[in-house]
Amino acid sequence: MSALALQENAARALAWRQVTARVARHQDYGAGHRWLDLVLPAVAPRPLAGQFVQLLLEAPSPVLLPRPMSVAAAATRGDRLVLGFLYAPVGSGTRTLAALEPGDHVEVLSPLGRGYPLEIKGTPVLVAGGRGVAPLLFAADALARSGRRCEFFFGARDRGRLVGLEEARRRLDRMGSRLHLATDDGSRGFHGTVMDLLDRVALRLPQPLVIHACGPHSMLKAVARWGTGHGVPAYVAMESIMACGTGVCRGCPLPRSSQARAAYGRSGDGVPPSLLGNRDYAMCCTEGPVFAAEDLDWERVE
Amino acid sequence: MSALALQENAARALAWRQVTARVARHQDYGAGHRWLDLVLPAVAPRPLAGQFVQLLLEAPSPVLLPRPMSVAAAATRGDRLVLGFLYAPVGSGTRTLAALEPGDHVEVLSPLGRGYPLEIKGTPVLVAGGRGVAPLLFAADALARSGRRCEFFFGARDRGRLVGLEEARRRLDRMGSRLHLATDDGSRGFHGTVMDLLDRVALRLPQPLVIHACGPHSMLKAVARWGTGHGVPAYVAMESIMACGTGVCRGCPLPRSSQARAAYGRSGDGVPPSLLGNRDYAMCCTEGPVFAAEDLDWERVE
Amino acid sequence: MTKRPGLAERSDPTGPRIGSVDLMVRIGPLTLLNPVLTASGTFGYGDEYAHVVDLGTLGGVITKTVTVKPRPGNPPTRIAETPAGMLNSIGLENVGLERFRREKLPKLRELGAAVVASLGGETPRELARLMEALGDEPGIGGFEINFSCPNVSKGGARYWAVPRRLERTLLMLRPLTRRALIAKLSPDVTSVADLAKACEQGGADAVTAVNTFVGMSVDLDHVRNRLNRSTGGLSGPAIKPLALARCWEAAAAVAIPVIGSGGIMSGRDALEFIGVGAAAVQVGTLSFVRPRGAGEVLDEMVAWLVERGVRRLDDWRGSLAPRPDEACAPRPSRGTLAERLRPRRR
Amino acid sequence: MTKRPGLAERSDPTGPRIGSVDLMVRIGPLTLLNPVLTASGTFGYGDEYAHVVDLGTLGGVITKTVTVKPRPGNPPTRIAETPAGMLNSIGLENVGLERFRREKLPKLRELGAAVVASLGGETPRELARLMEALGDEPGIGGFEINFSCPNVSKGGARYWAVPRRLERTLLMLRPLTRRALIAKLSPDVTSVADLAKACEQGGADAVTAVNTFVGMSVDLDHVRNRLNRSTGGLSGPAIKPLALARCWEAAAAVAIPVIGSGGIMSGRDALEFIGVGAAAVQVGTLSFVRPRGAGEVLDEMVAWLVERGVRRLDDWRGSLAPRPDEACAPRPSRGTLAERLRPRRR
Ligand SMILES: Cc1cc2nc3c(=O)[nH]c(=O)nc-3n(C[C@H](O)[C@H](O)[C@H](O)COP(=O)(O)OP(=O)(O)OC[C@H]3O[C@@H](n4cnc5c(N)ncnc54)[C@H](O)[C@@H]3O)c2cc1C
Ligand SMILES: Cc1cc2nc3c(=O)[nH]c(=O)nc-3n(C[C@H](O)[C@H](O)[C@H](O)COP(=O)(O)OP(=O)(O)OC[C@H]3O[C@@H](n4cnc5c(N)ncnc54)[C@H](O)[C@@H]3O)c2cc1C
Ligand SMILES: Cc1cc2nc3c(=O)[nH]c(=O)nc-3n(C[C@H](O)[C@H](O)[C@H](O)COP(=O)(O)O)c2cc1C
Ligand SMILES: Cc1cc2nc3c(=O)[nH]c(=O)nc-3n(C[C@H](O)[C@H](O)[C@H](O)COP(=O)(O)O)c2cc1C
Ligand code: FES
Ligand code: FES
Repeated sequence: MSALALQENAARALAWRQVTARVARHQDYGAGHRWLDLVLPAVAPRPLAGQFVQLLLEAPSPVLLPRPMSVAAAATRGDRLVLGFLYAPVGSGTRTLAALEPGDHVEVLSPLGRGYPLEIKGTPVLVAGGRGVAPLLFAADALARSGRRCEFFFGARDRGRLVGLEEARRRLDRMGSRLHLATDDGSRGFHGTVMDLLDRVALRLPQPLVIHACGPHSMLKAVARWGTGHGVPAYVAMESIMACGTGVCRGCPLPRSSQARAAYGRSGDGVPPSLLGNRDYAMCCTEGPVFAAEDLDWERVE
Repeated sequence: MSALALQENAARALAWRQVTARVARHQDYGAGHRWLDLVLPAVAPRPLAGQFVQLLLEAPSPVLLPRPMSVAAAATRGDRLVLGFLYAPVGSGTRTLAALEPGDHVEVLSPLGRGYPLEIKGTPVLVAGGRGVAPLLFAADALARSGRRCEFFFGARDRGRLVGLEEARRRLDRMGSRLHLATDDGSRGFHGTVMDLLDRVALRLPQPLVIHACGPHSMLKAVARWGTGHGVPAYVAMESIMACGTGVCRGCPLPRSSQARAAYGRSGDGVPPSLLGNRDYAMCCTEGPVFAAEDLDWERVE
Repeated sequence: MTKRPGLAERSDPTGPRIGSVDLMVRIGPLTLLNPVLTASGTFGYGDEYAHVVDLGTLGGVITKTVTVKPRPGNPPTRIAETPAGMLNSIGLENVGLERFRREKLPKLRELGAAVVASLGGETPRELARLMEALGDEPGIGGFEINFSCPNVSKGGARYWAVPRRLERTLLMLRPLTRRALIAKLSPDVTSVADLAKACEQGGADAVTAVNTFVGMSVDLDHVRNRLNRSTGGLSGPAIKPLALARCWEAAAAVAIPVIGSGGIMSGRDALEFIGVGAAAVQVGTLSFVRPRGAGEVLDEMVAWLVERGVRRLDDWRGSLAPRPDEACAPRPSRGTLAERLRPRRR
Repeated sequence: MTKRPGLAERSDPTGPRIGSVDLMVRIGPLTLLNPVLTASGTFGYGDEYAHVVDLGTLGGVITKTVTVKPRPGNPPTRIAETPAGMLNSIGLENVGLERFRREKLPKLRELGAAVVASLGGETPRELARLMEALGDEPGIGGFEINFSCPNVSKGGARYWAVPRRLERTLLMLRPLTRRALIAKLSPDVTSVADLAKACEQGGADAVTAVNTFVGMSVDLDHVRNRLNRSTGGLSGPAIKPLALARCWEAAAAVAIPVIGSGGIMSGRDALEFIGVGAAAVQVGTLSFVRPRGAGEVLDEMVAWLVERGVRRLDDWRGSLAPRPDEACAPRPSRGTLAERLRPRRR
């Protein structure tokens, strides 16, 4: 990791704030998903792709703990920040969220955790599964702003689950980035997993490659395996049940790989020691949610 | 109590049903109150004035227990019942209720408890405090249908708390019943409590009198005292924190007067024995909420 | 004693298709149609709900606790709502042995459901007196001894939280009835396992885990305690995780059946209790929220089992509970039904 | 040792006007600015929140429990949400004594808040070792001994639920420090009063009542336990009525201060604990929900007292708790502040 990145990580780790956000837009996004735009006072830094916020869904809500949510878009508007989120109302938290209407207020902690190290050199290969598409489109935007195109791989079980496909296509087209589609059942794009597809086309892409991925852990596991097998660095956005989201509860451990255990305490990685996990476990909320795939023990990741 | 009333009570006590109701109307009623109209399938009997329902405000609601609510109006529409309710959104239950919109559904147990014994002879003197006005207007309607007028006493702390005053005036006018107003601060009508006012005018009313009252317990206590002092029977609608509302939990006791303790087990009162309280305590939900004032120990009523 | 066919045939044609899930539960000499009972003190004596609930479809009805003398119960206020729960301080209001036998028992016999009579006493002697009077009465399928009422000043949960006292009392009661003898335990103890073992030693056919938890509620607006006594018993969803842990602990400690109770509000909740080792469950507070709740719990439970092709509830029972030698494993034990039902990848 | 003026002067001009409510709390030799502390394990080592919370306004910060050796904690999953509560099975993850002293202590000294170090051990010996190492360290105002962790296989809540063991251990620790010595108790015992008395006998300056309750959660969709171990500890609003009862019981049993903990989410909740006898309170789960929660609790508490013209928090303390001779009374005791504050008619 570059010295700059180290410093930035250190500064960012304790730069989050608790602010009151206003719902600006809340609408269907297709495939059972919803899109939420929140307007925040810009007292906290603008999030990087891969970072997340904690949504404090307060009483009288049936939900006690905040819900972590990846930032799917970020724009500055005057002294305000507009953050976008993509989610599916599947449980009590997201259903409570779905009831928010434009004009309603919600408290958020933002921005939390660490984003994708997009500064790393190489052809950015973005690998998205399902709703993982959103933070990666955000990453693609950031890359485009620094003049870099990406190879965008997007997969799902079937075409009905390619969340926001048209939006993705439009935006990637505009950036001059390429969209590679895969569905497990072949109903759209390549017939197979998104990793099967990457496997096919990887050699034709400008080398070296660097992977940034977001999706279900099972997919991220395949990404990690592929990266190791091909010597391609891979950065993956993990999830974990969280309580605090800020490093104090120690509730969100992910098992470190033996390599990361050996390196523990040496690299520092820019994260203030008190936010670091321990030799055995990294904390998803402060050291992640984006991890170098090689730093996790994928045998023990759920 | 008449033989007919006894039989009716017995039959009614176990005639309640659990039904799904639809919100037909839900609007402000002034003085911080809201009016709710629910449409029920008429598999359960039409409630009498003084009876109540249990509103099952279900998950995901922050409220566990059902909320008892007096029926403030009842009309038959084909094979449906339309029940009206008047309430103030003051706590978690009523605020959850306030969020219901026309078309929403809510489960109710209806009708519960025992209503006012309007069949009792004498000039009906209805004494209402605050939101107690609603069930008593419902009682006035019932009396009007059997060709009887009433003397309607309506009191509150100040004129801002005379909930739905104009509505009350209009309806009582139409029935040819008289409205007597009192406010503690004299901002409307008689300057004093509603019982002070009754005390003033009682002798001028056609004797004998029979009182039906609904309001805060402190007012009902004054009603009871006045009734005893003047030999006027008084029926009062009590409240109690409730769990079941149906007699099974034994959670809603009211202390019996020594007279009622002595009579316990003799009168029967038409309520099936399993729904009766015991010698010391009556159950508000099944023996009440309407009680003969002389049957309660007002020293121990909260 | 109630004997019923083991294969549930539900009369309600709109319910889930129960098909042929074997739901039968044996509690000593008592055979229950299915594992869903209504908890003591939350369903009256059964007849209060007979016009809205098809009692014949329930596994059984447990009566309000009966004591030798009638009890008026505690003064108001007896109920307080809390986050996801409720406190009660009823104080064992009941009609007493004589009226129970004279007025309630005849009606209980007509319910068409297995009936378990709940008995409470301030001393072992009082319980023995109740059992002498009722132990052979027809129409009672079993007795649940309430060793765990938090709301009485004598003979409450604390008095009975002594393993030896439980064992001796049960040894005294055992010869007085051939019906099922169930001991209902308090959760407010250092080791519910020790209490359960004592009950097993004393000859109980089952233990119920658990009664309500001692709690307190303050009304700050009126600057006073909410309940008539300092404390009450907490029930409802708030206690489910706690009750589940105690049920698992009890089930791991004894060979006799454990009946789970505490915060069961759905068929899924019931399946959780049975998954960690309960043989049957009780539905309490839910009946206040939905009088037909117990039946809905059963229907939802059966639908879940049918969907997964489970033909005997017994196969599911305990299959989620870690074995003692793997008490640290979140996974279902090897070879259990739960292991087979577990989705391959998350 | 932290000494502060007893009259709170809040820097935040938008908060309620604290005016001159005397909020000072004495825990043995330790004087707290006000009664609101952050609970162990829910506020890290203080510095994680220093950029969002004005730590100097808090009564104190209790660190994550420290053990002699570093502990990696339990494997995932460590957290499960439940109705109005959460289960945790962290397993005392901490950096261990050496790194605590080297890395954390210097930072703790800079927090500008009273610091209480939480210590955990599998044996009395281990606790003594910790106390020998830290007992005189400057910057630590007191020690809270975690006798109540539900999530470790050795030296957890169950091991310590023995009054004599507590007493002996505290007698051993007492000479090793002149700072405040606080014993944190488990609620999962038959009598928290007995444990509290043993702590008092052992020389503790205060007891904390209570830690989390043992609970369990099943993920039926994935057919497994949710947590890594069979059980975890339940915290949050769900346990408030239970914790309140135990806090009251402990406060009635001992003369030393009791620190209330369990489900405190607002100033009103804190006032309830103090009203039934707590000298101070801890805010745990709330910090996850609102990092500034502890400060908000304080502000709301003070606003309530100011509104009612209460000038000393001590007058409110215990004034809602029934005296032992009137344990059945829901009314505040005669002559207490609560009696005076009670609205005349309902
Ligand atoms: C860093 C991070 C970023 C996330 N970004 C998004 C996002 O962009 N969009 C989105 O829809 N969701 C996201 N999630 C997941 C989100 O926090 C919610 O958990 C999820 O949406 C379900 O919440 P719920 O309350 O509706 O469901 P619940 O009723 O709480 O649970 C439904 C199911 O989700 C599981 N679950 C609960 N919490 C989590 C969690 N934190 N992680 C994984 N599984 C969980 C439960 O075990 C259960 O099986 C993210 C989680 C993390 C940790
Ligand atoms: C027979 C009966 C008829 C009722 N009819 C009406 C009605 O027509 N309109 C109406 O607005 N309300 C009525 N109530 C009261 C109603 O059930 C609610 O308790 C009340 O509206 C407050 O509920 P909440 O959930 O909003 O408040 P909560 O948050 O539950 O509590 C707010 C305050 O109300 C008190 N409270 C809670 N439940 C009750 C109760 N059952 N009785 C008395 N106080 C209680 C609490 O102690 C607290 O002080 C009736 C109650 C009974 C027993
Ligand atoms: C209002 C009420 C009254 C109760 N009365 C009794 C009783 O008389 N005897 C008894 O053994 N348990 C009694 N209980 C405890 C219940 O039977 C049950 O064990 C407990 O409520 C936990 O289950 P739940 O969470 O499903 O309600 C009572 C519970 C409530 C809420
Ligand atoms: C995630 C988590 C970690 C905890 N870790 C500790 C700990 O290390 N030591 C300890 O004494 N208590 C620990 N506790 C208990 C809390 O300090 C507190 O006593 C308990 O959570 C009840 O309070 P609450 O309901 O306000 O959270 C922990 C609680 C939680 C939720
Ligand atoms: S969620 Fe609390 S440490 Fe990560
Ligand atoms: S509310 Fe249950 S008996 Fe009246």
